[in-house]
Amino acid sequence: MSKRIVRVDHLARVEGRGGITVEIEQDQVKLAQFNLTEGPRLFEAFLRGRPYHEAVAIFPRICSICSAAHRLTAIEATEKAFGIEPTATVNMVRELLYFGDQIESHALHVFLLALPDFLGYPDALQMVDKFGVEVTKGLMLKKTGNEIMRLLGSREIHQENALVGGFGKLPSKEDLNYLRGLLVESLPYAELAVQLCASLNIPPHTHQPITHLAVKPRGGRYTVYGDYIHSSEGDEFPVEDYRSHIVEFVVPHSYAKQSLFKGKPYMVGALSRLKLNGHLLTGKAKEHFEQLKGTIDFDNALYNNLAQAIELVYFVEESIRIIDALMNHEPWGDSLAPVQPRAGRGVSITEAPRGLLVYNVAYDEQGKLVDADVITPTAMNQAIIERDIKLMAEGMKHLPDDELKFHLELVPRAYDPCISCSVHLVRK
Amino acid sequence: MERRKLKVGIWALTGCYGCQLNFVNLEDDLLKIVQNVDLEVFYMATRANNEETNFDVSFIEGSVTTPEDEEEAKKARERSKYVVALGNCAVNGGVQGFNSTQDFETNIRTVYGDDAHFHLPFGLSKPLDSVIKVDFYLYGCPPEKKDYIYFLTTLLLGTWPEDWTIPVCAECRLKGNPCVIIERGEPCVGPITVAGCEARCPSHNVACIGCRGPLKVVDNSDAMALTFKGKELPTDRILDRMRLFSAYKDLSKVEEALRNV
Amino acid sequence: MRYTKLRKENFHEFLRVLERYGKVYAPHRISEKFYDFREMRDPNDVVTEYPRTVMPPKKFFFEPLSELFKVGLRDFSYSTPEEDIQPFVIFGVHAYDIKGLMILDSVYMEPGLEEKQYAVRRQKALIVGISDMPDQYNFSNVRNADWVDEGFDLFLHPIEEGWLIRVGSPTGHKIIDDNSQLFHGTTLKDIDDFKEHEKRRQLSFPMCMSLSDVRYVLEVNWNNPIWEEEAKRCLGCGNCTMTCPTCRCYEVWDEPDVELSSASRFRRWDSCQFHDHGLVAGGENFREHKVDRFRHRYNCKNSYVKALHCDFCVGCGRCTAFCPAGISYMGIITHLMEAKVHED
Amino acid sequence: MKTDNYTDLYKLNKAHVVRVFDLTDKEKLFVFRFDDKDLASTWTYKPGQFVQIAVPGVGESTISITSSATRKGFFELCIRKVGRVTSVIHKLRPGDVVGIRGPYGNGFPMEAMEGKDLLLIASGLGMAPLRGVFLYALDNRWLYGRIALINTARYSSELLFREELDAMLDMTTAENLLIMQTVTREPEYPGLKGRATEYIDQTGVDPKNCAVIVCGPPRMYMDVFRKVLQLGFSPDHLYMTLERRMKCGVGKCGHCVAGTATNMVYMCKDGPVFTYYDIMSTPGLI
Ligand SMILES: Cc1cc2nc3c(=O)[nH]c(=O)nc-3n(C[C@H](O)[C@H](O)[C@H](O)COP(=O)(O)OP(=O)(O)OC[C@H]3O[C@@H](n4cnc5c(N)ncnc54)[C@H](O)[C@@H]3O)c2cc1C
Ligand code: SF4
Ligand code: SF4
Ligand code: SF4
Repeated sequence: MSKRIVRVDHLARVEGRGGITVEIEQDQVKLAQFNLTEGPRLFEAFLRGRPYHEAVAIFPRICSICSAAHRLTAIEATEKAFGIEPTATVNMVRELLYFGDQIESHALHVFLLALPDFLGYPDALQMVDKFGVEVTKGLMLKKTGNEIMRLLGSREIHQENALVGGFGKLPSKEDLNYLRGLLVESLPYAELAVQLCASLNIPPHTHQPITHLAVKPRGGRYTVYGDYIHSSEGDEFPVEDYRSHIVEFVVPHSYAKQSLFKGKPYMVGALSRLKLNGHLLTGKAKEHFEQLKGTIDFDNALYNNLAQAIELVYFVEESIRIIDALMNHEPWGDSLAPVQPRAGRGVSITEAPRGLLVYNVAYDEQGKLVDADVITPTAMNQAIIERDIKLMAEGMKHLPDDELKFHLELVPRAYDPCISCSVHLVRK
Repeated sequence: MERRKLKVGIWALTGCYGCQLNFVNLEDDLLKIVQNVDLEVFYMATRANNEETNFDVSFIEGSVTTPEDEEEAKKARERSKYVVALGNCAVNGGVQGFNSTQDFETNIRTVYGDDAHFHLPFGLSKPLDSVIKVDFYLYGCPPEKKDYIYFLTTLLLGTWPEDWTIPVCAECRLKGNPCVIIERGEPCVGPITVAGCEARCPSHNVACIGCRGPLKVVDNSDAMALTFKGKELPTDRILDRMRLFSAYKDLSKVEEALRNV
Repeated sequence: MRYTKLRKENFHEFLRVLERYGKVYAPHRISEKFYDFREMRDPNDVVTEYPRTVMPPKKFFFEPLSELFKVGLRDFSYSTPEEDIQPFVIFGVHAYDIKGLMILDSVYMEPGLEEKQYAVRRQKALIVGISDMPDQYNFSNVRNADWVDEGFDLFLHPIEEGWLIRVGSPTGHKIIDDNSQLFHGTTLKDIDDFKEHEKRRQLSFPMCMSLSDVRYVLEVNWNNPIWEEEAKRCLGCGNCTMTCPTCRCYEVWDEPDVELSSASRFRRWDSCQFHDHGLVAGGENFREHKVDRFRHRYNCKNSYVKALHCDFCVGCGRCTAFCPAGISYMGIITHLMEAKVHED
Repeated sequence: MKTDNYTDLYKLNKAHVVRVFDLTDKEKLFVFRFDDKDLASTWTYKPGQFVQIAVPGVGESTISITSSATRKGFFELCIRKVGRVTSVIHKLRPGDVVGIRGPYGNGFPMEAMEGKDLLLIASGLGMAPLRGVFLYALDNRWLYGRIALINTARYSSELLFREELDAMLDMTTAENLLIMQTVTREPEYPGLKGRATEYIDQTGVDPKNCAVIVCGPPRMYMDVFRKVLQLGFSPDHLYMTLERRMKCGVGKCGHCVAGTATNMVYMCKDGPVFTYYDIMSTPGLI
């Protein structure tokens, strides 16, 4: 029997450019590749020599959907390098901004990028006729996330207001009140996301044990910040030690660096967070999680969408709580702490919408960037995505090309990849 | 006058996808504008892409960084009446254009180490109009949401958008902000940057970093450099600052002005 | 003219009283070095001593950005933004800015060509002036704009006990009469305080020279090298014109709504320092080079307001104080006054 | 407070296209009528005045009125397709609607020219305002002496109103008129060739008692002045129109301001018609 090659040249409804190649020979899946064809941009290199404030402004250009996550992580790493302690107000506003990013990104992914697959549409806009309510509510939820980023960060994408030391300007109370209103209105939409995702028919073929990694949240709350990383296999290590646990290497068959944990592919993202930190959820999100826990297969990445939906409920509710806390937390104090650059290195790992985001930055005494290492969630997930593509191909190889392609696409999309985001990316 | 739907393509070269995402961010307006627009190509949002059509307008995001980028740009050009450089990467080559001012091989090694043996046909990020003819520019990193609507509605009315030709400072004043150059001596590039963002950053007490790119109709970067020099910013910092979003811009005028002080 | 006195302790009460006549806008400190007219929320935030606001009071009448009208694209219905502009009060306007408004009036309310948008706002506004202490950039004295006899409802001058108020309009009289509990008769001591203050103020102006021949000086110096030299430093950013109390250029453009059901015409302040200001169809530009635009402003600002027999420039000093490049307007004029046209 | 005592300067009056004529590749003649009957019958203007014509959502352009108010009920605009607004106007068909403001500008002082000969010199699009003068003078034929019109363009295909003027040739003797049409860049053209200045001495007007009106690109003006002054025409009655970008037409927006400190003019309000003396005392005007 001859070799059958199935190729998806341009993976749709993901951020960035990538494709899938599967080779089937004698009914055996010989090769499963996740090809990333984005051009190299080399942020870590060309930003060397730039002053810290420009570096933290340019790094987020790595990725648009998680630009706030990038910016806030770069800022935290820089502040660690300089030994800056932001005020409590600043920390609260930052977390709210970060949650805005989570809400926007998850809503976008669940409603516009992933859902059409399961409902049999090429895109969300074409769903409007039959699923108008879902689409408009999804957009509304997404807008809520965007409005948080706009009012706190200055805009929906690339938030120039978030600075090392704090913010150029803190939001006004009117802004916060307005956001609270939006959030309250959006909560039912987030719950609708849970309902929708829970009712989807998820193919079982990609079930295979998964090692999950997530940040161990700071302060015992389900949040995006933390000082330790823990795994579903019971490991725990401080963020500064990531290098000795996560090994990155260049693979000859791929355009991007891959990374392994203890020599194995691993997963990061919403599903991993739920697996590891789900017990910290509160309120309605907790209820939903308790209720659905039994049905979630943590060893099948396609459940990631459901995990994102549950997180949506949490992030919306928690954002309301942060706003209430901010309103009662007076006086707010200065928006910006004085920044005194010094030579040093800082590492921050946070939970971006798609999972662990590593920033490791070093500066000289004038505050110029001398070294940087950025690892994004998609780069981390790349190895496991390829593993799962292979599994899916195995399970669905009996299907004709078109249908097989459709199923293959489900896999990377479930991980919500952010291809332009995979910083260490290079052409062969 | 009768009106017909516009055939639109949204293409992506090398960038962060933010320009396209901001199109999706139109949210309520997105549903309205698609009444008059057929999105024939939009990989970020749909699986149903029809590259084999004649486009009224193609928005192209991203810088030209790989040979595939160049091919894609040419393909879109051939099939489109108007081509729009969408966002700073396409307009000016993007922040990644900064590689052009440094040694690319070294940068590659910095990121990938020595174990990577790859061959780079060309890896420098160039503006779109360096490889194809561009009819319009939508500035910004990312462009403003209202720019998309203005652009599409003017085309639908049978005309075309007016270009932005005023600097960020103008909008900074319209907003009633204090000036960060005067007050804090910070290197705000508002005076030489294309307006349209309503002076977003100075409105947040942050110096403009020039994400909408340098003004095209008039180049006052030499005067800007003199002002920065007066604020005791060293020459290399001045040049770097101006290259942040437009590394491809010819700064010889600036260098000359600085030499003569 | 009627004079009356407002005691220090009644000052906040006075501001509160003004609120009865409309929303009050007053000078506020908006950053370390900048002041601007902002809506008054708390009288404690209002400043009475400030060199100049970044935005001149023209912004209340000729708005920085506004919608002129809307037209239905199907039925051609024409509508302007609701004409329910409520009366408002601008507190704390300096004399040169009052003069600036009168100059704007001469253009925007030119008999027979009154612009409704401007005139309506002008009618609704109550102006309370306040005496300023000049700083190094203020040369309103040489522009005859350091003192006004009209163009305000009330005008406050600091005296030891508080404020001596000049009453400049029927509305001004009414405010005094309706709130007589707040005001007191002036004493001879008050008058002396007032005179003393004005004397001190006059002595503080950094400049004393006549500018009556400045128009000719500018013309005969058309080719003076200083234009090129200074234009080189100019950023073309438009700050000088945007902050000028008498600059009034605007740009308009049409924008359809997203559903193409109507279109609005917007306008925003424009500046002769922008490249496209002198552009006409076909790409010809009447002020192609920066130096053309740079020199034009000096000529335009020093040209003559026929209706008021004064210059367009009132000497507020904003264009110098708010120039990021640090170009000095009066510096250039002084230089030209002394320059020789024939370089030997 | 009463606020209705001010009229809205920017209000668009609805007018519709009655007919469209193709004049050249780039220029079309549009006949418009106001929808409001009263306005249509009372609206009047002087030769040399202009209107602001708006296509809502697209923008507004400044266009000289090329008809004469001696004929009521309609007005004509000759429009060259150059940009955003004029391109859309060129797509208009009878029945389509535009917004009109005006008339604006000082216009030509037709009364001051009464009893004189008229020498009208048009180059290119300058024929648009000049046609208004010409038609006005013809309709008030008894007020003026000999009327000479020189219409020039680079190529014969660019001569505006060429056919209309040709059709008038048979009445020129009876009406004491002269119509010359000359082209500058088309050697094969069977008619007159060369610049307008070469024909001024053949027009038969009386230099001692003649008003001269020139409309065209400003760079031709100085040449014409030199020539007519040399031929003994009086500088007291030399007129021309000027062009600047205009956003309001009513002396507010400042785009058309030109001149120096001693003499700043608004082209829209103080012009677009200027005299020889205006030009001499206002550097930068042309
Ligand atoms: C007093 C006067 C009379 C005119 N008479 C005629 C005429 O009879 N026929 C004719 O075809 N043209 C005439 N013009 C020129 C005409 O106004 C411009 O060609 C036209 O405005 C270009 O508009 P556009 O939007 O198509 O071009 P664009 O180049 O796209 O112009 C963009 C904008 O610039 C402005 N603009 C550009 N050029 C000019 C200009 N020269 N004057 C005013 N505004 C301008 C317009 O407001 C327009 O909205 C006249 C101009 C003036 C000042
Ligand atoms: S802050 Fe920047 S943009 Fe604003 S006026 Fe100053 S220089 Fe211009
Ligand atoms: S102020 Fe400058 S950096 Fe900020 S959004 Fe505008 S152009 Fe971009
Ligand atoms: S020109 Fe300068 S000094 Fe004169 S009124 Fe305007 S801003 Fe003030």
